[in-house]
Amino acid sequence: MEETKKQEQTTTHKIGIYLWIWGLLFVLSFFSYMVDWFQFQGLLRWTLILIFMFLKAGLIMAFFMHLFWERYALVNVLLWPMTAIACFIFLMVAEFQYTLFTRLFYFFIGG
Amino acid sequence: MSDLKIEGYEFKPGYRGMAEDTGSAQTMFKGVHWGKAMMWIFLLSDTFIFSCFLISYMKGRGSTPVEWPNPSEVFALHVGGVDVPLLLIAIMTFVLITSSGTMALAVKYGYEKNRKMCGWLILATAIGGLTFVGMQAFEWSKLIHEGVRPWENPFGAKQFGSFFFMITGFHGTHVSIGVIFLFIYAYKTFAGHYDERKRGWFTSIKGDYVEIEILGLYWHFVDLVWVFIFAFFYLW
Amino acid sequence: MSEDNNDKIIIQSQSSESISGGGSGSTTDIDYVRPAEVGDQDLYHGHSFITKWVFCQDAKVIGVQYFLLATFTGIIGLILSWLMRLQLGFPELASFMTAEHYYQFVTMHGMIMVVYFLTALFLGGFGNFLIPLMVGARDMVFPYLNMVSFWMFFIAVVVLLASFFVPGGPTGSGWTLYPPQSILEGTPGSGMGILLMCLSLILFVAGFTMGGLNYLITVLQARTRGMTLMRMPLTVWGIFTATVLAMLAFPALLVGSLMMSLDKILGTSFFMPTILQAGEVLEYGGGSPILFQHLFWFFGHPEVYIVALPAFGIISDLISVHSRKNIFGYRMMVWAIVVIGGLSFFVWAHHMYVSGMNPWFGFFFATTTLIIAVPTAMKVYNWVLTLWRGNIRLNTVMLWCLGFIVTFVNGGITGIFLGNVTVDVPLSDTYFVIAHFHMVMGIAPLMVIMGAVYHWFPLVTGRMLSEKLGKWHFWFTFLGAYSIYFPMHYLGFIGVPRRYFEMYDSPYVTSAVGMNEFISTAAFIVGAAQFILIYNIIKSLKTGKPAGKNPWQANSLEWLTPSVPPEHGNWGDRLPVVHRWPYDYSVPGAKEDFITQTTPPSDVTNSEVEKT
Amino acid sequence: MHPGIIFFLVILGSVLFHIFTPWYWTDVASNWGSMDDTITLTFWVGGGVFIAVCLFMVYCVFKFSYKEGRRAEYKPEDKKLEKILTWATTLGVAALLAPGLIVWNQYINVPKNAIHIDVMAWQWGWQYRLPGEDGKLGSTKIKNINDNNPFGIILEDPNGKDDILIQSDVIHLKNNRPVKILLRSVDVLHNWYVPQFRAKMDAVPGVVTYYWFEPNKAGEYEVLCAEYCGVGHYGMRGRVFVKNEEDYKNWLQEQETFSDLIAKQEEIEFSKTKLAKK
Ligand code: HEA
Ligand code: HEA
Ligand code: CUA
Ligand SMILES: [Cu+2]
Repeated sequence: MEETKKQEQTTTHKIGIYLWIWGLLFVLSFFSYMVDWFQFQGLLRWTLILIFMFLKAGLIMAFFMHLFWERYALVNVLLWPMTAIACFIFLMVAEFQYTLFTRLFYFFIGG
Repeated sequence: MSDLKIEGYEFKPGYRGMAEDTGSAQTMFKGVHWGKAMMWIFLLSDTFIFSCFLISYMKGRGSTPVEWPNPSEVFALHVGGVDVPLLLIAIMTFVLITSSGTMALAVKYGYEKNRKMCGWLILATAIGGLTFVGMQAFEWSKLIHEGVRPWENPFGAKQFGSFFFMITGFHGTHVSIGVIFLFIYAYKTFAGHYDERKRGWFTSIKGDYVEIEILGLYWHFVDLVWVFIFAFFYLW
Repeated sequence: MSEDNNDKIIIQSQSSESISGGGSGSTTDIDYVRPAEVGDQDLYHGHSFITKWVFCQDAKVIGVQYFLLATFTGIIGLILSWLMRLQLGFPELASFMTAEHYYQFVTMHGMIMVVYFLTALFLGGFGNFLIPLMVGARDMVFPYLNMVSFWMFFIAVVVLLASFFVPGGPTGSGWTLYPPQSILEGTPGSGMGILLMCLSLILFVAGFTMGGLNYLITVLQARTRGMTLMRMPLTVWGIFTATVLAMLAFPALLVGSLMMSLDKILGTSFFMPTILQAGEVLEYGGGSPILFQHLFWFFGHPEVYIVALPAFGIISDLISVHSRKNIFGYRMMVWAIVVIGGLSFFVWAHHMYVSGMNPWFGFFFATTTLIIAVPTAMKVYNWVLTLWRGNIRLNTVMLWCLGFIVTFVNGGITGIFLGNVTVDVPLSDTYFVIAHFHMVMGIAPLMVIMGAVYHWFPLVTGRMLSEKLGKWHFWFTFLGAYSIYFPMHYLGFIGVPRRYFEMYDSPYVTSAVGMNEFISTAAFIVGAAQFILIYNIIKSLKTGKPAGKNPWQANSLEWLTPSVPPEHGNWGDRLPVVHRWPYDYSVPGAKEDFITQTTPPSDVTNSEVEKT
Repeated sequence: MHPGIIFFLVILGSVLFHIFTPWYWTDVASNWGSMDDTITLTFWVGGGVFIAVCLFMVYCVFKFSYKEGRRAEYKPEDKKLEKILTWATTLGVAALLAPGLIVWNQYINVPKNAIHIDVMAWQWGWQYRLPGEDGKLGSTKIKNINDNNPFGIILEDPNGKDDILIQSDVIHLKNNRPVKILLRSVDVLHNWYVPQFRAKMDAVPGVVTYYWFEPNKAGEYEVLCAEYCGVGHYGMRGRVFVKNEEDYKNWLQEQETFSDLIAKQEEIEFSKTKLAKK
């Protein structure tokens, strides 16, 4: 497996970019911690949590895992299957609400 | 990566490039090492594992009529007379991110064939991972001490303990495996296996610094999963 | 181990000047193929018996190992089905069998057949043997991992079979393993049995992941020069897509098995609500059995396509070769495989229409399920349209293909019954479902396996199988299996539930006794007929007609290796270069009725058809 | 014999079997005749396609079997034909799906006047509870179930006092009156299924599931458990009697209510303590 030989010169990036991302991750983690610290509740909490979560995940994947520099073919292969997960999540939300409903609404109490 | 060259093949950017890569012979991910492609696909599969765990957790938590304990209180640390919510978790998060950063740098120096720098950074990553596992062990024992078990939970819904131990346990296993490999790779780096292209012990494939990037992918993935666990388990 | 690496294969740097197919000399512009992007693979060659045949890293040997072990488990599954049929058809003769036994047999039969027989055989067996050959690679990309994959499978099978000998016996919870029943007292094997089953599945998934990574990366990153994705044989497409499904679906099974083991061992309550057993309230509480069903079917539905897609792929190649005609609508076939694979992640709850899930899901899943029928239908049409105006050799392989079409269409149509949510309500959990999936999964892919065995046996061993025995084998199996399962649908219409040890005095099914006897008799005959194949294989290994090179006049690369059967490293000292798709049969104006994939365009001077 | 003939006979045999089979549906005894209609429709469309595809295959086998020297046609694809086939199939599928979804919509929406029945399943048997005069079922809890309170009714709930308890696997239904079957299970999955009514649904521990139907033929029917529930699964039967208004009332009168049960038990308890004192 000597396939990378031909491309060896290319694979490094300036150190600055790693340090930047590193710093950003710290800041974002700090922010998401603050969400709990200030006890935001309800919709605000969820939006903030999700925003920070996706930003962090995106930064890690894009820069630390170099996805930002990869060919689109790889990126797409990795991201499209997530639709199945999204569908699963979406349906399971509906499902837990329904389960909770039957546990509270009918004559039968609890689980 | 961005500025690859393959003899006789012209790289095009964006979706047009994707169409051409896909339609071309030999490799679909142009310039991507076999091992690296494998690690990506494996991580995709692993993502599905963690997603199933987290989805089950969501379903379990959402459908129980019993009250779910407030993680902010359960995981608080008693420091200097006050309860600081989620303190330990916050520190763990920072430790893991730090180790992710050192790993990213290790990969960079690996490609620059800077053996010393690369080795030390891998070692630093390993130590970060070890610290994380240690803190997790502390957190587990604290919860167990408070009476939380996989099968019961004094603060409310039973499933709290079950999901907590299972998901963090599974993640912790990933971290531990990563730490073991980090130590091995640190050794191999210092011993110069990648510079000399020495063959692997079992696989008998010639060593190459790309292996560090592959391990790096795994390590960043572990960090990535923690981002989701942190959001869904501790902040929800 | 690393010392043992002697690079027998000379790595030739292949530059753009010295390309064009195996030294035919005349290199003109139209034959140009881009130079290699990837250096030649450096292989580990075994020396001792152990490294050559036991812990072997050659994908072809691993493929044969998978094939043999999967066949072995398949035969166990077959014997279990005999025992079940004995009970159902002739309960007087099966007095040794208790209900516990029966349910254990059903469970093990289902699980073995689906996972350890079909999945392992198609992906592990045919996948390993054919992928590197068909895409023109020297081997799988990670041979060591590949070897470990087989031995993980081996351990998984050992653990599975061990459960027959533990106290309480193997699990009798049905192959769907639904909790709470699977881990509670009232089910046979709810102690060690179910735990070993979960463990075995986890091992299988781990082992499969190693193999699956190999198949995927080999197809994606290690094709030979000129082999674009759209020039791959459909066999590779089928196996490839099935592997993608497996990589993404098995995680759900893994998680489900793990959580269920924890429920059993540690007493967690993931799937366990408050439960009253024998008058006592158990420690469990708050969990949701339906969650397991979602996890299981999120795996389970893709799983049925995991066994169907390789069959689709292989059958396309067999039909094309033996009707001497290109596969009709190749591009449509590829897209259909991919679309079926993608959609199969959005239909899982059609197994749960009457499970008590959120009733609104019925609309969503009925719609997605029926949408899947459209690409599948396209595949069926294309198979018969390939026969249309072909030049059909009615040999054994073709017979299996025809048998496949009949049984698959039959089973697919009954799938449409079940997929349409309202129709499923009366039919769910009856013998109609049993008939549906045996037709479409038990029989149709089995026909493909048999066809594939007759087709590729010469490649593996260098000898032909006996045609005469093959035809007997076919007619017994096809007619017998059809007469097992076609009538069985009607048991379902009456309303006979599945997983019934005995119907005894039910007022409305007494007329079914005769049918059950008939079905059982047919099952015994069909099962016994499989020994014709085994006899045929053993006999032909010794005395079969030598096959020579390319006995079927096929185009695809696996037949074009320098030596048949191919050696380790497959291609001698030079990798093949591909110039066309594998379906150039009966090209007008060409000398012969087939043009192999490695034939450069300059060699086909006469042909009127544009080069693909 | 030419293989094509045998394949033809197989198709012919399938059709003949379908026409002359003695094994077919029991007569439907509920409002779900519409399910039979959808099945029949699917049979026509699906069966038609099956026959068409297979006969076409048989034709090809006869017409195009191998002849030395003959060349097959070379035609990699035919866009137009493929398009026609795709749309025709889509249309066929849509035609099957639409009625299915309409009936499903009826199936999950229960009419207002339906009588609620609590069907409680356990390994391996059934028992039933009907609401009393107030038309409401009292709340229950698994943990309350014991010999004195076989349904686990919560004593404080006033709705539960007049509930009618049927501790037997025989239930009577009123003809031409919709019933909403509310299923629950105390241990594992079960499924209350009467083939003649067509409808079914799993009973799942931890939740309540439901379905409805309207029996429309008086008579006696067998209940089967249609979800695997352990070794006793095949023996988990019950009986349903569909009765006219009057017979149903008489039967209902004879049944015990929850307060009757409590009273009876108190009496026993009372006499026991009296005996003990003596
Ligand atoms: C190889 C395996 C395989 C395959 C390919 C399929 C294919 C299909 N299956 Fe099947 N199925 C199983 C294996 C398989 N199934 C198993 C194992 C079970 C039971 C598991 C258990 O409970 O134990 C099951 C159960 C099952 C159920 C659940 C039943 C129940 O438990 O109540 C359903 C319901 O929707 C279903 C539907 C379908 C459909 C719609 C297809 C479609 O993909 C079929 C598409 C094919 C065609 C339609 C034929 C060709 C088309 C034409 C000729 C065109 C014209 C057609 C029309 C216009 C209608 N299947
Ligand atoms: C691929 C899958 C597969 C296959 C091949 C079979 C084959 C057979 N099955 Fe199987 N069956 C299942 C999958 C399969 N089954 C599943 C998933 C279930 C559900 C389990 C559950 O409910 O939990 C089930 C359940 C099931 C039942 C229902 C039990 C019940 O609900 O009470 C019955 C009853 O008749 C039955 C009968 C048979 C018979 C008679 C055969 C065969 O005998 C048919 C004829 C045999 C052959 C055509 C030959 C097979 C050959 C080999 C296996 C190996 C030889 C190979 C080589 C030499 C290369 N099966
Ligand atoms: Cu109760 Cu099956
Ligand atoms: Cu399915």
